[in-house]
Amino acid sequence: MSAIDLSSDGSRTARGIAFRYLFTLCALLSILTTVAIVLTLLLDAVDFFAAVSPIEFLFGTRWSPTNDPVAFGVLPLISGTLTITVGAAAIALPIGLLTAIYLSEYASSRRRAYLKPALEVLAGVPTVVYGYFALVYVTPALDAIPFVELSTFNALSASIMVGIMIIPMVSSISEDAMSAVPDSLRQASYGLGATKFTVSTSVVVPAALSGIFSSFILALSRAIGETMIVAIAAGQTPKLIDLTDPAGLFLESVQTMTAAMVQIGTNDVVGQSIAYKSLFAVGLTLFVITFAMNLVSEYVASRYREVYQ
Amino acid sequence: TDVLAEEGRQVPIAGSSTVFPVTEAVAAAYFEERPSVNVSVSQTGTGGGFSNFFCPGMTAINNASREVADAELEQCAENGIEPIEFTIATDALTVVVNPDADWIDCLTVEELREIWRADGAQRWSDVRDDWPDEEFELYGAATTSGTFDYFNEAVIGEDVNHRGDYHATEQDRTIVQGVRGSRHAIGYFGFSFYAENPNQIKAVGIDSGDGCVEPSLQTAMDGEYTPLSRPLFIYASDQALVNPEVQDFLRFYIEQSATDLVEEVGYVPVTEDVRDENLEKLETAIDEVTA
Amino acid sequence: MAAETGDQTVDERESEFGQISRTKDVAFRWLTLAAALVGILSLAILLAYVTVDAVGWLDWQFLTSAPHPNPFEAGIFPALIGSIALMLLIALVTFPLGVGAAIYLEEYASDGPLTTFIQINIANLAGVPSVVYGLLGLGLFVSLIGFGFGTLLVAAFTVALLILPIVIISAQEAIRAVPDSQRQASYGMGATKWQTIRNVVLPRAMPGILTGTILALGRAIGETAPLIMIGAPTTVFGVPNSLLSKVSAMPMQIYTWARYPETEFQYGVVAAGVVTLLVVLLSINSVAILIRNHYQHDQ
Amino acid sequence: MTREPLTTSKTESSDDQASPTPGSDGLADRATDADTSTTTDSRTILESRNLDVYYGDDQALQDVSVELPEKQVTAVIGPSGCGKSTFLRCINRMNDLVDAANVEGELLFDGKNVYDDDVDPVALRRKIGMVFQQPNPFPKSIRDNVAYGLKVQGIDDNVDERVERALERAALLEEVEDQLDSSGLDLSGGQQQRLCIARAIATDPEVILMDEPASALDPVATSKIEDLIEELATDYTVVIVTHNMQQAARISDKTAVFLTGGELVEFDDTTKIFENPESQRVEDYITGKFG
Amino acid sequence: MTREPLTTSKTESSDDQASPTPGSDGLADRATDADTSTTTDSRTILESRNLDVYYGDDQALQDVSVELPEKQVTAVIGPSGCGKSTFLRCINRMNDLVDAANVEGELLFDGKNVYDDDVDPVALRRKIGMVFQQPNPFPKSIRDNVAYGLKVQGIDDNVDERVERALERAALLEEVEDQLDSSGLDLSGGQQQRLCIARAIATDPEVILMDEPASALDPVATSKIEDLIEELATDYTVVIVTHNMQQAARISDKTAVFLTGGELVEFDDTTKIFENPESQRVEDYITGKFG
Ligand SMILES: Nc1ncnc2c1ncn2[C@@H]1O[C@H](COP(=O)(O)OP(=O)(O)OP(=O)(O)O)[C@@H](O)[C@H]1O
Ligand SMILES: Nc1ncnc2c1ncn2[C@@H]1O[C@H](COP(=O)(O)OP(=O)(O)OP(=O)(O)O)[C@@H](O)[C@H]1O
Ligand SMILES: [Mg+2]
Ligand SMILES: [Mg+2]
Ligand SMILES: O=P([O-])([O-])[O-]
Repeated sequence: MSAIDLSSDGSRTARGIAFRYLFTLCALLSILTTVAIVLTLLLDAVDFFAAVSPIEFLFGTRWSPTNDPVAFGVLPLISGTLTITVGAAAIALPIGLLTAIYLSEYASSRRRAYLKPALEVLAGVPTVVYGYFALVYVTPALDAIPFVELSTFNALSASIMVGIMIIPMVSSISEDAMSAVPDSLRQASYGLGATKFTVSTSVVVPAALSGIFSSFILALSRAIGETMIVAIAAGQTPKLIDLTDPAGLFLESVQTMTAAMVQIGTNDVVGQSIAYKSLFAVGLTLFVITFAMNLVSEYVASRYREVYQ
Repeated sequence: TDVLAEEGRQVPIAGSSTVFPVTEAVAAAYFEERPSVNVSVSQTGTGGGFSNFFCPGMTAINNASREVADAELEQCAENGIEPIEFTIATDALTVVVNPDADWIDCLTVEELREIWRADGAQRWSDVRDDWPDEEFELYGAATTSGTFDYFNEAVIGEDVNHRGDYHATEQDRTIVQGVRGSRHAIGYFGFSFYAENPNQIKAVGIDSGDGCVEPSLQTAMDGEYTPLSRPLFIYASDQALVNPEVQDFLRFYIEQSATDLVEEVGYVPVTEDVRDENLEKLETAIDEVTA
Repeated sequence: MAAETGDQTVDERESEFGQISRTKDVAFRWLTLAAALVGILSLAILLAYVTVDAVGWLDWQFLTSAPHPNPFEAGIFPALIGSIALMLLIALVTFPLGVGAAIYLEEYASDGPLTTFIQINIANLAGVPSVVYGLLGLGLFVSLIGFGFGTLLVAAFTVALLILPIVIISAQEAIRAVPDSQRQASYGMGATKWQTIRNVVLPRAMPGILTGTILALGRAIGETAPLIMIGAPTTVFGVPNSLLSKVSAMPMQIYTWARYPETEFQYGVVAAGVVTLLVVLLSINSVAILIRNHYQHDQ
Repeated sequence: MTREPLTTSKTESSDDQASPTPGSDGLADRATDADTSTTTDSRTILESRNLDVYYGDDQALQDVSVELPEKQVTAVIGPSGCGKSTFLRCINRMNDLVDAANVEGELLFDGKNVYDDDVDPVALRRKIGMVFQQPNPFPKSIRDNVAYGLKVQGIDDNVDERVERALERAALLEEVEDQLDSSGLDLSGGQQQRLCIARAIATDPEVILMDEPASALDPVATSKIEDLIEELATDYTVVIVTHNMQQAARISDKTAVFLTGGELVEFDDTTKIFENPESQRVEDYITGKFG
Repeated sequence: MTREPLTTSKTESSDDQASPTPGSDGLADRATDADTSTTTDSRTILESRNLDVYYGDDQALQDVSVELPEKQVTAVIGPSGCGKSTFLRCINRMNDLVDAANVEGELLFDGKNVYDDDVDPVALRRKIGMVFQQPNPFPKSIRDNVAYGLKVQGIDDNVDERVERALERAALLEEVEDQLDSSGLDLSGGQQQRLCIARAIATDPEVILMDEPASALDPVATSKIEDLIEELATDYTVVIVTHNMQQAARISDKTAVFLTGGELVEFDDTTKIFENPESQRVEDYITGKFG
């Protein structure tokens, strides 16, 4: 037998195990958080659905949680959310994508070093500030445009602000994807006599497509979940999308799922009424939608990371 | 209630948004004297305040733009809470329109009902033929509010429902913003919100049979402005009265309720007699709970 | 592009190789540059407006007074103190938990389905809307545990959960950036895992962890929706004097004020509040940048 | 040092480890093989005059003057970092894409200095194709890969025909005929490299530059590429950088030897360079004394 | 192939490009130099028995059985990827840190199988120091670097003394005496590597494992490290992996040759291995025929 003692030291081992469990616990907390979110949403949502059938909730066309006759159709809220999201997407997706192209293909590294953090600032401004901007500066400015009859609360300014807020989400993830496109592909294209425009649009963007797509989904998911901008600037009028009047849709007040939650939340926060429970049903809907979108975005992103190792 | 006891040095308040400006002004003045006391005010509407906060024992004081309802008294009693009422101002519930709405200066109570009842008028021209053929943009109080209850009782009546397809909010200031922004809007709320913004929105006179009466502090005080002038209250929880901060704050509040402070906010202050009555009532209640 | 190259015949190359039209190229370049600037410029303009509007309103009186229905007397003091108290609490909660989770994921967890699951879960939590976290706080801390609606403790826990994934992710990045050779050196010396983490990994990762945590706190200080959902009062007077005090925070106060229709509020008091919030946010972020620069120079 | 006959073991060990040496013949044999191909003087198509290239402050090429013959294969050899790639990238101005790169002196293509102000590098590159060290097909179909240059250059007649012809000349058509629409990335390394060659010749350039085109390939694929290069020289001027001296000896007509510091030490017929170089340093390099 | 005398040019070209070859003496001379050091038989301290190592499904070591003598220098040589590092890392169970690694067979340290369940790898590593390819001092002061092992092992008496002694034995003390509190990162590469050696010996282990400790260093620093290693062998058992055959010949008493596939092909006295190896494959490797 060996003269050298290689056995473990009890207190050392115990300490090691203790720390291991401690850190494991910290990591498991994130799973607990998810479970807690799902449970808190579900428990009250179940109460809600005992009183209001899921069919009525999902397909009802009137949302009036507190005013008689009460109605809990979530479609008007989804309409509002869609309106805002579409508006924000119309701004953020093209601008974000073009910005990403500029950063990855055109900007010198020095300029990129300034621009990127400057863009990140857009996502760092508290949303309540954006909401205030929308209500107090943007709406009056837009209203001053001739022939535009804008309500005080309207989807237009809110979606513009949401759009600006999510630009960096599109631009930074898309830029990562574009930077991941190997330089050899660019060289191949330049070598064939392509201009920078052609290289960007026919090689870099197609090759980075899944990353770009993933950034789009993530940004839209953020727009869907955005609360304060719409609560302050988009108003509290639940209504269904009227496809015959698309302009009116944006010029008038709408109510998103998040804004409806804030409305109930500010008035009724600890009640036990159905209106209060509906908060959780809407929250659950919102959670499911955004969670699914985040998952999809992650899946798509992992695919693009694979392509070039 | 256990939680409340632990909290200490807290004066949690919820309830009417009509009363909110008064309470805000009083609390701000109180802060100058006692900055270390944590006075907090939530705007939940009178009814929301009673049923969700006050009767469950989560607040010490409830702002109310109507008297406490029987159902609320019951709920409070279940939790062993007895609300103590103090009148702190008089309000003129005000109907407002956009200043550009040049066709309208006055409404009869009947017309007002027509506008705000379920299945009533949809367009201005439905009310009077020479008014514009445009849809209303309606801003009103949420159902949890005392204003809603009061308006419903005084204008709509028992036979029909208040309409539901309007911009319902607990935040009266939102109504100002909304009405200011649209030529065809109409809304109603406490007088103070009009008084703060007389240039941005237009108050409509009310004709209850004796001709058109403009809402104002004067007409409310004189009792001419009917049926929309009403007293405003705060309710104190007898349980919370054991808390010296709550006692102190209530004394301060009641004393202020007879001063210009209330008028600056846009309501009619109570008379000194009412104030003295209230103070007496408060001391009696305090003696009872601390005895 | 056909038109551009069509006239370029083989003979021409005797002296030249021709010129390819760059109109599209140049236009596209300007378009992308414009896109890159449009967001930043819009924000800059709005910030300029709000700063100008705040002039005359943002003064000592504003910073030291309580809210008031009269715009000339209104102040942000309780909300400012509330925000600071909230931030400290949030930092106390998220820092150990976030770093702990990051250590587990980077140093302990082996690549397996569980780790992947936790990792995806964290990434997803980072994308859950803040209003949903508000509901979590309401359901868990207010209703179930009974910490009271709108209290400092509930607000801190709720927002802490909200930024925890961000803290974890940035701490992971910082820990991952510690070269493996350092760990190897330590293990090779007979250090235990914990000794290696404490003596080698954490000191080296700390600047990154701190930077990430502080930036996340910057996000926390701007959160409003969760506060609304847990029933934070419309307005608070007086400073928080216990963990169960009702909490007010700057964004919450701004939200309240933003709905005051008086011009003096809209273009004065709220502007002052917004500038105050942004200045605090900026200070927080500069601290993060200072820390990062300080350590970058060291290494 | 004395000039020794080159032995197998020495040449093998002087080889870059990454590039395999197919077969086991000695260098000298191959140089002799190469000798049998055309080394007759032909028109100069590319000429550099006192070319200096700097990356920032570092000089990568020093005063390089050389004339490359049309429709022949010129090999560029030299130790790592001696500037071979840099020289190649000067010819079609790919160095323009490197911010730090700075070119001085002249580089004449068909008598015209490509660094003149009126030369459009994009137009230049349409005349001079390029094949890179790592096969870099686009993540598109085989057809689209080959057609890419056509599309970029606005050539839209007979695209399919041109694609097939290019694949044919790149000796790839047979292998991929049935899968023109599958991704270029699904091919093997050697096939990918031939695809890249097909892509480069599809637009019928004058010159084809190749930067170590076979260094990432296995011996079988390498020998296919080598055959192809010799083939291509009937129609194109080929300039090829290689680390593999046997390869240079096998396929090129002329050889340029760069040595560390970016100096062009010797340029001559390949046979001459390998059998009887002028410079001692070149001989040392070729016999594996250093590099 | 016949066994030829090793010529200068051949050995140089068989060298790894990354590791510099100081001086220009032939290999054989050095092997002879090494011959003069102790090759007397001594006690076995480390022994592997049928050691197999897998990374996932790939086998990195195949049935390795070898006995390493105490207080001598054993060199481990072989081509890239043949499992040298893997073998070394088996000895102090650093492979435990690689998830995919899987060790079968026995590795006896002083007669005890270190893969027994009751062996704590942490305790094991305290007996077996390790020095890595890249110098990896901690971003701490020189003193703290050397004291690190003492600290983690809970040795807290005479720390300063121990630190100085270790630095002295690592032939570094003189150079850093005045700057013990400055950062270890401020030292030159060679000094850093000696610092790492000092760190490894400060806790007085039995064995020191070195994985290409000089490959990142310039010739001067390399020769200092080599002197040091020969020095250390008076007190420690040293196992050193090296790519540089001259180095192995210079400093080691025994040499183990691994060949591709993770096979230990030959283990013997260094002089024997370099002058007269049993195996043809070893000879081919040593004469630079491959690898
Ligand atoms: N983009 C660049 N920026 C700065 N320096 C560069 C760049 N490209 C090359 N260099 C430097 O220029 C010199 C010549 O490089 P070049 O790539 O031309 O060598 P090479 O002969 O092709 O080498 P290899 O055989 O390794 O490919 C080298 O010292 C290299 O480090
Ligand atoms: N962590 C790992 N995971 C998977 N495979 C590994 C790992 N480390 C080494 N290998 C593989 O095991 C084999 C032996 O590797 P090892 O590092 O022991 O070789 P080596 O002789 O030290 O090579 P070198 O001289 O390049 O350092 C190689 O094929 C390598 O790819
Ligand atoms: Mg090169
Ligand atoms: Mg190794
Ligand atoms: O907020 P109210 O005054 O209408 O209850």
